[in-house]
Amino acid sequence: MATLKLTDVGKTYGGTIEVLRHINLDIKAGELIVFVGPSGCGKSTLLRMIAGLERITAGTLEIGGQVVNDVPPAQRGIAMVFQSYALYPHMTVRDNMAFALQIAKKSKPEIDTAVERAAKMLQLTPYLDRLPKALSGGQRQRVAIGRAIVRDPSVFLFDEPLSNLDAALRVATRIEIAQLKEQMPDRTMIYVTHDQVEAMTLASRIVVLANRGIAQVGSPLDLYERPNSEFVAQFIGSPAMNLVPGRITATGPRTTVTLEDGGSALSDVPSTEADMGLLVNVGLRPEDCMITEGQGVFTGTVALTEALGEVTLLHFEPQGEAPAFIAKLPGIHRNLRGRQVTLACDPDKVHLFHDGGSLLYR
Amino acid sequence: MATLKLTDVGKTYGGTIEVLRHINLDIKAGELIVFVGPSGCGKSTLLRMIAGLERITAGTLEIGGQVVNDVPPAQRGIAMVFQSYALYPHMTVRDNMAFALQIAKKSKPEIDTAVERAAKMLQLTPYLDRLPKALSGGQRQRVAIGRAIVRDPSVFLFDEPLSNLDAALRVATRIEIAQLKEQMPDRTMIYVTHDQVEAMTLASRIVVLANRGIAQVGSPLDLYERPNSEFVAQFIGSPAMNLVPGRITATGPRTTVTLEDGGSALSDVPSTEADMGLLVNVGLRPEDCMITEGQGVFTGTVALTEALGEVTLLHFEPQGEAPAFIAKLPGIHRNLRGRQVTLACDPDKVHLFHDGGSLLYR
Amino acid sequence: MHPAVQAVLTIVIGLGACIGYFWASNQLLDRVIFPARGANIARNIRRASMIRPWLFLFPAMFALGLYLAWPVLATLWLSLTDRDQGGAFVGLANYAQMSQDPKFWEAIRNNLLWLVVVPAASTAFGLLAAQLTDRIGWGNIAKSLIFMPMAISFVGASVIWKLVYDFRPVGQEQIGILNAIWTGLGGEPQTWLTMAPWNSFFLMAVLIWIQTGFAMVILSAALRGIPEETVEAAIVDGASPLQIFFRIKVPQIRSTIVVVWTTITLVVLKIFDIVLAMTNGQWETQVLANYMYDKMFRAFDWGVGSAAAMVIMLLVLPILVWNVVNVRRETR
Amino acid sequence: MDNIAGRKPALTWVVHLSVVVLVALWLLPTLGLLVSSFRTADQISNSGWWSAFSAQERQAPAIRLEGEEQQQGATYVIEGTLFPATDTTLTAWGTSSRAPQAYEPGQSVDLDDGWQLVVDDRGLFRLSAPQSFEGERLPRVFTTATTPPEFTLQNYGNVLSGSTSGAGVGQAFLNTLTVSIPATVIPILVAAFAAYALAWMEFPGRALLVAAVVGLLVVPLQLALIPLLQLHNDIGIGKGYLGVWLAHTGFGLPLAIYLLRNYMVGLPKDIIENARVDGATDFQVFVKIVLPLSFPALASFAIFQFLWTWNDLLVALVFLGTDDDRLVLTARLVNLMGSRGGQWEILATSAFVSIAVPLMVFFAMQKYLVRGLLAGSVK
Amino acid sequence: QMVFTPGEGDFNWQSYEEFAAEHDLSGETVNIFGPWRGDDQALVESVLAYFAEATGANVSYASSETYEQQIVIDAEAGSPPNIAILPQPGLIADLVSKGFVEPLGEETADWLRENYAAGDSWVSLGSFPGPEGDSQLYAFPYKIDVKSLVWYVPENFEDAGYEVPETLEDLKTLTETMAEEGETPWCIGLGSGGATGWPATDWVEDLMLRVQPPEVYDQWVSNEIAFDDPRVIEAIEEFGWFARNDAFVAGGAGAVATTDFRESPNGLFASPPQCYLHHQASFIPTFFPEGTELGLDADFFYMPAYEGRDLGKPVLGAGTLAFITKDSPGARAFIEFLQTPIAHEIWMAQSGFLTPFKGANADTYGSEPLRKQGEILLDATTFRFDGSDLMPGAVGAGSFWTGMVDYVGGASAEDVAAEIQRSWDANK
Ligand SMILES: Nc1ncnc2c1ncn2[C@@H]1O[C@H](COP(=O)(O)OP(=O)(O)OP(=O)(O)O)[C@@H](O)[C@H]1O
Ligand SMILES: Nc1ncnc2c1ncn2[C@@H]1O[C@H](COP(=O)(O)OP(=O)(O)OP(=O)(O)O)[C@@H](O)[C@H]1O
Ligand SMILES: [Mg+2]
Ligand SMILES: [Mg+2]
Repeated sequence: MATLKLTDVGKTYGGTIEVLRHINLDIKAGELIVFVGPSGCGKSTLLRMIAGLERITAGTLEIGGQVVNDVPPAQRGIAMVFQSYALYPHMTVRDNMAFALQIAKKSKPEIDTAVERAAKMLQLTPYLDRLPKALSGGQRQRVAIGRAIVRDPSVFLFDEPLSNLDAALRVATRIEIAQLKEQMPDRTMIYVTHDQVEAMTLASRIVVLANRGIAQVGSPLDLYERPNSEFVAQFIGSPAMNLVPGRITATGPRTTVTLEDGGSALSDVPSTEADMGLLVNVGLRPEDCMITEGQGVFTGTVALTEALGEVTLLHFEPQGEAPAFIAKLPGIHRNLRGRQVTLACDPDKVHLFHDGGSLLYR
Repeated sequence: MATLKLTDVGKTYGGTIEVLRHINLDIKAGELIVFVGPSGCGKSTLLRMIAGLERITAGTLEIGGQVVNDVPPAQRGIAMVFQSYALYPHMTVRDNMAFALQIAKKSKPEIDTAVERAAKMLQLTPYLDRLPKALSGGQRQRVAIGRAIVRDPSVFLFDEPLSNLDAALRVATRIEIAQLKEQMPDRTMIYVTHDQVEAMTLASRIVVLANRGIAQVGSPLDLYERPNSEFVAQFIGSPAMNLVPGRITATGPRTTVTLEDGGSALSDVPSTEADMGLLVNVGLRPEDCMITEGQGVFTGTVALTEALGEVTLLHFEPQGEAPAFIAKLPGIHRNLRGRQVTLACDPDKVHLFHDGGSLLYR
Repeated sequence: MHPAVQAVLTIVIGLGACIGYFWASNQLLDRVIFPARGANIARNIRRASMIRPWLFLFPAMFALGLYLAWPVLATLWLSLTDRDQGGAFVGLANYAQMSQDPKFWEAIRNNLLWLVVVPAASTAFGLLAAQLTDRIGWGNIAKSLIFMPMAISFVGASVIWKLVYDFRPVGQEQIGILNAIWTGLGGEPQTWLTMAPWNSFFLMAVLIWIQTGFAMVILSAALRGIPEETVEAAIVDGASPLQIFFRIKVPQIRSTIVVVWTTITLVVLKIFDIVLAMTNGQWETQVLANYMYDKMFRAFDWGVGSAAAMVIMLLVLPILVWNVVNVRRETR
Repeated sequence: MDNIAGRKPALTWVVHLSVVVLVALWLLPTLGLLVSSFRTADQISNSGWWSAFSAQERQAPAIRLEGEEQQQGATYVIEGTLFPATDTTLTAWGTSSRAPQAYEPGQSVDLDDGWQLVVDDRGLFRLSAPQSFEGERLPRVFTTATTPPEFTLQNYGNVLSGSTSGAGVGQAFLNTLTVSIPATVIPILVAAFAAYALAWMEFPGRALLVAAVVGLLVVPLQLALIPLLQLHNDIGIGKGYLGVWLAHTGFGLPLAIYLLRNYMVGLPKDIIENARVDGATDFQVFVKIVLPLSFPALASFAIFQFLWTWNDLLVALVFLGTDDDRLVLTARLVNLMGSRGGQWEILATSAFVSIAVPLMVFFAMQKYLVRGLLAGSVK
Repeated sequence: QMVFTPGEGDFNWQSYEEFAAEHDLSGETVNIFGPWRGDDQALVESVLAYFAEATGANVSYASSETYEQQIVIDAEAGSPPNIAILPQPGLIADLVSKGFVEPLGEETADWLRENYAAGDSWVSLGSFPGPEGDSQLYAFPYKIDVKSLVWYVPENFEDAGYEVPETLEDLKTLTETMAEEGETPWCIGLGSGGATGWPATDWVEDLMLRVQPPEVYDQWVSNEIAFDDPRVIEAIEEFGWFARNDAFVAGGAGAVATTDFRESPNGLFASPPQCYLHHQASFIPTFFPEGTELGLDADFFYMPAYEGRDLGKPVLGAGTLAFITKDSPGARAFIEFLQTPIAHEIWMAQSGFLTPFKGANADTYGSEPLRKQGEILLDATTFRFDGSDLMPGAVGAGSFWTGMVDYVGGASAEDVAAEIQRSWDANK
């Protein structure tokens, strides 16, 4: 039921180290917001400020319409799930989940009902009387989530909750979280991760943090399809989007860019006369490339192929200063190594960037 | 130049816990062998036996044609790269790399040359005088590799060398290892991993370990395309291959299987009359499925979709006891949730398994 | 009242009072003075959390202040006054007088020797014991036995070692094992505790004997903390066990070695019982703490005794500074 | 590690051997005392404790003959044995300090005044004379004899229930417990709160306080005795248990705070923050989370403090007083040794009586000790 | 537990009854702090039992290993016992000068003068300058040890044909004879843990009384003549004649400093004997082997004086003095109790107790040797208290001890004496 509103929020450590500034964000009730960004960009810090574990040094944070800058964590109606689970190691699963309610002096039957319900929801009932150390990683993670659920908060905060799990468990737990969200459509969730897949699959909106501020906010597919900067473009998607420098040689509803190595790319991005001759970077996602016999966007020698079964990665020899170009082709491609290959791309999947960042959508 | 030959090698801990048995393997000089297998199957143990860090309790190990069961590690001409890097934290990068040579009482100039050369090969030259803790994960990994290179061994052993790195670094370092291998074509490498992608991209041959023995040995694509058991089939590829039970209803160069839920699958796997009526599992890789309007192999209700950008995962509601079915479709598919979908598959990508394992290729 | 009942009762009351304080004072703060409700909730909570650390610290600070800091200050004051002159302030006269006393310099010399030898030897033996016992099946038993002297009081230890160093004149059967071995090897029986300057080392042996267990326990924990892989890497690199120990293991637990060293140093600075019981500082074995005791309770010279105490406190200054630096770094 | 291929087994033997030597070296002094506590005073002062296990031949101090006189015809006879208790074999004997080995066993010797003496190899003697021994000084016999190993529990009997100690040891035991238990628990409690504040609460001057604690670690407690006893007398506590507890608390606090703070700093921050999010106050966080999690450190400090209060003599004497009914065990045992210092057998035995409880505590709690120390100092 | 039933034996029960009639301290507690522990504690408590019985007071006796420090701490901190009993007059003087001790009054001094043999010397022993500087009686001597004794084994003497010497000249000749015969004459052990060295001070003091008149002894003890005065050095070297000659002492001179004084008499009883003579105070039989019967298996003779110097029969002694550290009727009554014969006789009748109290019945001495020692005490022409106990603590319980250790270790008497004098100067 809780909306969150961050207005010009900033964080400065020890008076000098500015970690975040001018963060403005409106979160509607029931959203699942994912924070992503490079390591050290302040994701955890922001989350912890929302939780009340870090003092907000600038701006205001409202939860449910009330400024909570000075409200202690317990009174903010939030629950947090830590990367390390932070289970109380000396308490059983049941006690771990009941702790917050006991502190709040809830009655015994009330506590029991809440715990049982959460345990059932997370399939933890058989483990209620175990100590955390007797649980597997995934189970522990579920306990941590259960502990949050029991408190019935209006906002859930997750800080990289899956990063300690191994690949298979991560997939399974991720799906559980998605289902959980569905069971509680009116609860707001904020989720920090640096895992692409998690961000893409879970988020109703993704907040990309970079360089002390917000780089872009949008739905996963928005960010994937319409990144508003080279940074976001390269950050979302794996392997990262290839950038090839070029110059605009034809404008209109579609834009033609002539590339440095002679190839040319046609993009659905519209442009105006004024853009003519502009130096731009052409962004091509590896998975959007196809081998073509005719004219293509990019031509290079394959330095290495990596066959992943369903897809094959082609690594091209870097040319001069340019970063390596990678293409991801469906299926299995043998014997491409050392061969010269030309790649083409759908015009509606060709991105254009100007000046190290801003997208050329108008 | 070293070949390795394992003859009936086995490992028993403490006289009772048998971890490996009857391992027979011939490794040619210059091969890059990858060991994969579920956690705890003995991959590390086998590697460590080759290194000499673990006593061989049965069978013989030959390196370069010589039985080395009782030769101490340092005299086997091997070098090992550990999962945790195992850098000496109190030594600079240079000293870390020089250590083995110093122990071997090599002359100072000789050591310097070797270190410089390795550092250059791995682009570590600027960091030679740093301590490991001042390096990033990827750089540390390179130092660990450099330390192996400096010793100029004939066999390199890698134990999950990339598992401590984050996703982006993992990709980069993986490629470096691949290139390294190319620079030293006559060195044998053995590589343990549980990462699919690494195994598929690096290996000249993959050894799948399971159940105390070798489940299958073969090139990556062999294993992907022709797994000889359900185990290998499900182990290679992610998400794992879907298995659907059915009964053979038509034999010949192509086999038709009628599935339990009524659908039927056509497979390029040949069969004989004798197979008629056999209960088999039909294996379908998620990435080989396509949505079809007509008759398909599998029909189900989509429980959840996960849009990963380039592909979308469809999770189907499990039916009865059967495990969940997953399909991976290229591109972005919205609004499939809750809909009933029928999937089809190329006959040459339909695998048939009988009796919990053996493949029906004859 | 039966003494046992009395004992139990006193124990219960003592503990109850202690727990009661913490509970009641926190209740008071949270419920009465700055209740976490009402309009001023945020302000109240912030204020309460500014006061609470001092609530937690108060009993400890009070006890430390009263039982240690205040006596130290009083001693500092005593060291600057003369009781025979009715407590008149005499400046550094006591220090001057002390510096005239050759026994004081002997104590300083010995103390410095102790400060070098005991921590070094205890740490070295502890390291050796830790390394060796970690590698054998009955290591834990061995560890327990080596640690055992920690449980023995200094007085008990002195008794034990007096028996070891016991001396009988030539011709009598030796009952001290050291002399028994020595004469068995063909030597003349020796009065170990009077052989300056070696006797100091015989006293140090007692403390080393006690402290090695402590060093061993901690260092063995540290050794176990060394990543096994670095050792294996060294094996693959061809290093011999000795090379592994000195070039791979020891450098990696350097910080623990420093901690052990420091802790033992603190013990050495206070060492008094052993010297008192075994030689009372005679035969050139005087140490500062015993010198202080001597001056205070035997010679009734409070001025010089206090001055000696101050010198002991002074010797710990480097360790103090090191700790401040450490905590600062830690909290940043 | 033991699995390394090609490792020389000789090396393992060297390790085992070195540990044996090391343990022997460390055990030997205590063992000497232990063995001595089972020997008589004479044995201790006449032969090394290591020879207690083997029969040994030596010249024993003179033994004066004694026994009931019997008249056999004209001769008066005293018969008896020189070694009533032990299975001793005599190899030579004499009656003069100048010639202690003059005679063979069984040899009959003429003494002055017509006295005759025979001593056989079991130490049986027969002294005969033509006149009564009444009022005469009987001769001494010097023996050279082989005595088998002999042990006694007499010393323990003396120490635990001797005439001068009597029920006192039991009472002293109780007194010591009354001193040690609160003197162990109170500082832990006080220190735990302080350590929590120093580790997890933000306030100005924290680093300095920690440093001060370290500085106080080194205060020689002798210099605090008089000012504190004076204080106790002034505020009316006087000498008593309260005083000892407070004194032990004061003296034990620095180490307790230092150890516990080091441990608590290492507790996972997340857990504590999570408890805060769950709505726990600092007091609740401390009591419900930090205290249970610090158990190993608490236990290891408890061992130290217990050993220290148990073994302490000085503080108890000064703050509890020397009254008989309040004497602690150490004081009681020290008193047993008598005004002019003791004899080895009492010394050894009482040392062992006082060591027994600490050793038991130590072996019982060793596990925690190691864990607590580990966490406290290795980071 | 009264060991002797009132009314039985040679005891002066009348004094007990009278004392009991005069005092009623029911309900009062008298704290007594003394140096006796172990077996001695049982003995002193047996005496205290009569006091308690007579007065109805609750008597609590305490002692401790570190009683000297303990009494200082208690006095300083303001919680002293009612009565303290200490063997160190020097320490008492310190306490008196700081005002911690109550004067006993002229009456008591007179009583001592009258009833103790050589009464004046006892009064002066117990008198100290108070905080105001005026000297008066503060401490009551009770339980005396005689130190001028030489212990030997009579039968060993008989076996070897030696005679008990009558003069110091004879004793030296005997020593030389023994050495010539290949025997070791003396057992000397100075070891005493932290107090190592003190037996040597007894030697030096005893010899001092035999080479110089008692006045010189007094001047020495009060430092009116310097410690390194030639007369003092002579006494030290006199001791050196015995102790620094390898042929004269068991184990050689090097063993002297480290042999424990408690173990050194064992040499007398060894087989063959390791020595024939042992100079030590009257308490030493405690440390003789178990079962040793005094008078039969071991005996003592008076440490003789030089015939040539004509200084009479000086006796060196030591003892404990009782004083009031916290005044109360009980404390006063206790001092009065010490003035009754029964307070002496009870202990005399057991062991280890000598008294110069003429009113105590010498027949009650528990053994012949005790009686003989009592006689030496009563017959003394000169009695002097152990000098090291009279010197300031830093000297008498410090540099004098260590100096003697250094001396037997080979340092010259001049150097040692000068060093001791320096420490004395430093403590003025
Ligand atoms: N107490 C602190 N004092 C000073 N700087 C700090 C403090 N805590 C964090 N920082 C800095 O703030 C920045 C943001 O940290 P934060 O933990 O929020 O990053 P993150 O985005 O969560 O990174 P990761 O993905 O690695 O978890 C980092 O550069 C970090 O160094
Ligand atoms: N010292 C040992 N004693 C007994 N069993 C052991 C020992 N070391 C390993 N094992 C067992 O041997 C099996 C194989 O271990 P190994 O480390 O080789 O597995 P792995 O395949 O490398 O697993 P992972 O992928 O988790 O690294 C495991 O089941 C493990 O429990
Ligand atoms: Mg983070
Ligand atoms: Mg492994």
